[in-house]
Amino acid sequence: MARIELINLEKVFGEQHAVRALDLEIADGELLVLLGPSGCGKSTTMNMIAGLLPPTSGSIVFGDREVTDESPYQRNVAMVFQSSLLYPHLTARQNIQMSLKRSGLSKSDVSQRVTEAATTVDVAHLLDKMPGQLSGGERQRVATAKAIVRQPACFLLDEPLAALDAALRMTLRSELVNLQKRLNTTMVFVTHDQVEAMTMGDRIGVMRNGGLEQIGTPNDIYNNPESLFVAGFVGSPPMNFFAGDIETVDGQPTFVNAFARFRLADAYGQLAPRSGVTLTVRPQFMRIVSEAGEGTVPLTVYAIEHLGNESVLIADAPDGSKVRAVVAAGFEAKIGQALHASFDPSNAGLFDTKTERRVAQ
Amino acid sequence: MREKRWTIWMTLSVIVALLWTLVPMYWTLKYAFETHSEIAAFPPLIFPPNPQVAAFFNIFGHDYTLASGQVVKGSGQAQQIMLGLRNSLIVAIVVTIITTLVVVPLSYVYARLEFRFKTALLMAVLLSVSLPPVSTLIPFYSLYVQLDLVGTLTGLIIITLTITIPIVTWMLIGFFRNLPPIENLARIDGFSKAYTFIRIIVPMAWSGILVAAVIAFLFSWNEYVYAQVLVTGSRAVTLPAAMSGFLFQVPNPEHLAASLTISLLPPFFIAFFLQRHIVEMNLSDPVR
Amino acid sequence: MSNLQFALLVTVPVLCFLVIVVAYPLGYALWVSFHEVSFFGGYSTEWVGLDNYVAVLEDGDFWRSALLSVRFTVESVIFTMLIGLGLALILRDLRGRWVWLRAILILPWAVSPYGTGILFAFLGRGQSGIGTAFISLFGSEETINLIAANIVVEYLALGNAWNLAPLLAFFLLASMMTTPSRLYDLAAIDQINRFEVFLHVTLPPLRFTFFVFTCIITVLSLKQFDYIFTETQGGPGNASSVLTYQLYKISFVNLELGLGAAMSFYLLFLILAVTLGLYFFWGRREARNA
Amino acid sequence: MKKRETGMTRRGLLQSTAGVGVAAAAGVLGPFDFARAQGMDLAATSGEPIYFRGWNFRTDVVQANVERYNTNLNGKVDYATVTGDYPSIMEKSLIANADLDVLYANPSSAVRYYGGNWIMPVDDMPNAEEIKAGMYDNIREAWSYKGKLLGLSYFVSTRGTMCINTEKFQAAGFGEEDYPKDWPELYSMLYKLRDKGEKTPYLAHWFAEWFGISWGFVFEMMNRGGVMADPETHKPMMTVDGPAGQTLEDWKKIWKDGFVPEEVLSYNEAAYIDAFRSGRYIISPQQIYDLKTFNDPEQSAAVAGKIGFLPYQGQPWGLIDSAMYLMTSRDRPDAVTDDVKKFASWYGYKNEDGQIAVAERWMKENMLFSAYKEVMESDLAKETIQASISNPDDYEKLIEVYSHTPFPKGIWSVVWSEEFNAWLREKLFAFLQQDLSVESVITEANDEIARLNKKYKID
Repeated sequence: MARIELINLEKVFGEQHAVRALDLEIADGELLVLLGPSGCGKSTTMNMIAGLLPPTSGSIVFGDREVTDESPYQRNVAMVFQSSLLYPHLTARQNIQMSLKRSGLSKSDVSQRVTEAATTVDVAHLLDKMPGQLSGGERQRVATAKAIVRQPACFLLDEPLAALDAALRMTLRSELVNLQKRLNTTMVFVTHDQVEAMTMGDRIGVMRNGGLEQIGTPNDIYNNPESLFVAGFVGSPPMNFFAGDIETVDGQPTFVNAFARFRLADAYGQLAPRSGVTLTVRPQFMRIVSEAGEGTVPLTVYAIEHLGNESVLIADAPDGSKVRAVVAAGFEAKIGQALHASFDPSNAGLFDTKTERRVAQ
Repeated sequence: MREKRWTIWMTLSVIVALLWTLVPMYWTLKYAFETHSEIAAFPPLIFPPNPQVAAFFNIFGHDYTLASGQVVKGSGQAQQIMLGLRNSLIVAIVVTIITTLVVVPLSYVYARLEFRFKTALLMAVLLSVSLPPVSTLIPFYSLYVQLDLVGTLTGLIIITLTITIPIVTWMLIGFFRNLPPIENLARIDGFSKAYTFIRIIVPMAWSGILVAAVIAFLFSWNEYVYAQVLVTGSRAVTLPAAMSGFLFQVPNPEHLAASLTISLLPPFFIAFFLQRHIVEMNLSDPVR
Repeated sequence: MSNLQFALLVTVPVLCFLVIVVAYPLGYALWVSFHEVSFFGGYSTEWVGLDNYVAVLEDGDFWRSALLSVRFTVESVIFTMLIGLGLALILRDLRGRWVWLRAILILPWAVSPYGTGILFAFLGRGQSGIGTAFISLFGSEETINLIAANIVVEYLALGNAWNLAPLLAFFLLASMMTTPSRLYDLAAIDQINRFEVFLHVTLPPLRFTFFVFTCIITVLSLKQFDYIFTETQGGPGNASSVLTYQLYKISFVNLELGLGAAMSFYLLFLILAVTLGLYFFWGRREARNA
Repeated sequence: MKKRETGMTRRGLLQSTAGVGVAAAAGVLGPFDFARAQGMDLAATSGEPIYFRGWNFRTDVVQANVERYNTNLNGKVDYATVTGDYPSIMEKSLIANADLDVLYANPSSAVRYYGGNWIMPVDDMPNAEEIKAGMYDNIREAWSYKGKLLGLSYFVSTRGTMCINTEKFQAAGFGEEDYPKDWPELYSMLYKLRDKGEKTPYLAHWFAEWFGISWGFVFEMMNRGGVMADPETHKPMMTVDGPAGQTLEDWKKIWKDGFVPEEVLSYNEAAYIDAFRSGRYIISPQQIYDLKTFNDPEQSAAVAGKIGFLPYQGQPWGLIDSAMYLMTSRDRPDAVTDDVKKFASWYGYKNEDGQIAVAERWMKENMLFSAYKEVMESDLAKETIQASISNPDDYEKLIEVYSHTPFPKGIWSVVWSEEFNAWLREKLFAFLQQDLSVESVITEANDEIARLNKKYKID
């Protein structure tokens, strides 16, 4: 059990700055998800936490112990790799035992702990099979058993669910969270899937270009994204963006572009006119109206996705950008039909297009 | 209907493939079961009229009495054939073992680890793959004369290693590159590089290593150019060199065929039983 | 232990061995190529600069045999590719109780080059060959001789392919097995014919193996000596006297070491140039796709 | 068998005479006495091995001979065969001062080895004069270089004995009276045979070995009365309108007319002999001793009893192909050198019983001719030859062919012999396959000889 602290961590591969000036604190027993597109440095960060990669500079602290120069084993971490990598030539049992090979435990202790771990994740009946004979989900569970049998200071999971089908992923997601909470062990989980991140993480660290874009609870990240990148990366259906400028109309700061103008929420009351901003609205907050009016956007229906309890309307804005709106399940519209949408200004976010940062209220 | 036509085509192509594979061997190896007169017959006979095994006795120095009462004399080359068989086995086994011991870690390092000078070192290996034996024949000979290695098994083993090591390294690098990234898992489990390599990588790569060993064995078992120059006429003569005694001057096609048959048995045996491992070899680029 | 240290630990002893055992003869050959060496009446050497290299280029036989080498190599590659592919397709479709035939089809690979030479010499000669035996069944008194000046190189290449194709076939088979069977279902839905299936589904994953084997067979064929030595002795006459054979005659039989060494460097350059050329114009592209 | 009995009686006779005569000498009398009479004790004394190397011919016989020496005379002779390009490999061994004491060699190689100071002539042996006196003059002359006899007799043969399949020849409507007398007649006979429907009347001596096509050219132009190079000065002597040119003209003609299957140009000797043995051809220049194998039903069922030869009718056939046992001059203790001489004497001359046993055995087993009069003029030789040829009455004719066979001293008793031979082989192949002109080949051959003379400073 440990609190993990990354201090000014850097990793450079040749010319490429894979991780830059990363400061991160992971509380004891916390499940932190590192989220980001491929190449953002999340796996590199995890490999440095694990001790698989030496950082170029900076330090890593577990609890009160500086572990920067320690080997993975000394750090007592357990790791589950992409596609739940296992030793292909060993049985499930032997794979799990390998985690305890250097523990110095007696044979009977080892076998007891293997059985316990296997039972915990419900693979006790598979112990004598080879990895090649297991299904993807079973392999993932064996890999998990292999991780927990160590009773490690922390779990590191590197996209373990990426290769599995959606239904199985959902099951395993909750199993992992449940397990982590039961064991109360710190866990770092790397993924590029924002749904996985939202559903699992105590906190989510969104990474981009080797740096931490934003860190916070799933709610924080979802409701108060601090950058356009986070706003766009998190949430389903994805965020709507409108590019335009801020002008003062009737003494009120107003968002203006070629086809729409929105009065900004009161919170932006003091905002001076400026050019190059992006307005963001979650599809859930879009309302479809039939008549054009103040604060509406003209749309042309492109497609409707039925989700059962609700539907997602996808439409083209006049500038060609796609706009999504969550609508009631019974909503009907023809492709090509003209519609209008509006939203409550208090649900909109405002970002500087150039810096991509949130515009201060 | 379509399925049936396919089956017929398939059967036909299997037959053609078998003929293609076996006829060239059959055509000469059948000489081992014929008398010299039968071999010399013109037009050539397609099947041995009176198959017998005299030649197999002869090449080991024993006379053999045919059913007709004719006595076929043992060959004077027998001693060299037996010596050659023994020496070839020694050389091939030693070379296989050394090559495997050396090449497996070497190609693993090239395939999986990143380090400086890697490309330069790899190029050096490739250069030695490209060296034609004929070019180095005389230089080697002169080197060996100075080192007193002419006519010794040691000398032949050393020279054969210079052939097997580069080419087997080259083949194995691709194989190792395709293994899953298991080293990280092993590091999490706390294993050293050496332990990981010996206890995890090697067992995982068993097929590839087996194929590498087979290739090394075949190369050394089949080596002829150097043997012809370095060990012919010595106690260290190998089977190909001893066998070539039947090749040039005095016609002994039946003895040639019999000793060729015997020389083919070990590699056939190996190829026959290990071929399924070759299927597990999947190439990737060693210089990538 | 860092990667470099571990790498050095395993590579340095091997490299030392290779450097001593390969570089010495190579260096010696380089030295000799600038000298005229005489053993007769006592060993003596004389510095002749680039004379040997010039003499090789001015020698018509060198160019003729270089051309033969290239012809033999190109044909060996083509034959091996076609036959290897054919065998691989057959190997793939061998099912159930016929799988053991795979073990038969691999056998030619186990035959040594000099053994292959012996086999194909008896097989192809008009005197003892299978062609003559076959047509004699129909009462013909003609002979069918494949060791004839105009086709001997092709015949040699065919024998070389016989020897090498099974290995290629097995590697191709290995690559074929990585093709998802869904792709064949896709092809069936698209209702494309067998040839198109072969072209668009079977072939693409094999391209990298083809590239690697093109390199291997090119190098092996350019280096090939014992096979040609036992099959045709460079003959009939000079018709199959490829570079290696020419080299053998100059260096080994005539003991013109300087000339031979210079020629072997041309051969080495040829081998390296061809392999690097293959890599840059083909291999890099395949490696990216692989 | 018969001969052996004769030997036994002769030995018994000698021993009994000695026993009756000198009682005092009885203690030392025994087989060794004959050796002593030869001027040397043949038993090995140094305890060191002697390395004996040869090409692969009836190695079973050689092996048995060596074993007898090792058993009877305390020898440690190590025998093995060397295969492949024999003269080149041997030259390399000699240059390298490798473990090699006694070896087979053709006279041309022997000259080169002697020129390189790698071998020790027979003259260095204590019984040299006796050995020389036992040889035919012409052979001794052929095997001598700068006044030294280079080696002991292994075999002598007429390579180019014109073997003829009498059955096929007669079937084509010809008889002994039609036997060609010389090369031009032989070639015109080929056309006649073809007219009779024979597709392959002639197997030319054009195979790929170092003693193949080039030797074929050498003997043919010599048979026609030509000289390639002066026997003393080694100056080139070929002319376009002389025998050399005529030979090439005829070669070109029969090659273009398809008398020589192309594959012959890739044959090794084994394939060459087997091709004739198959009965497919009518006439072919072969080794004189192969008459025995061709007429042996066990080895040559197709032609046994039918193979005759063209007699001497004013023009010789073939050339003297022979081989010697040479002794190397490598660094070794004197005691070992003494053993080498003893073994060479035993093996290449007379054994402890005073018999030229090895040479006699070669005669008996393989009809190999010897340089020693004692062997050739024995009953054994006559009986063997008579039993080996299709018609025993041809014995005299065969000896006549043999005794007229020339030896190409001009190109063989010179150190560049092997180099020229290799060059000639290549050039002749090119002549046929690339259709070079006769003039250019003759000119280039003369130039090559001149160049070699210059290279080795022979004037």
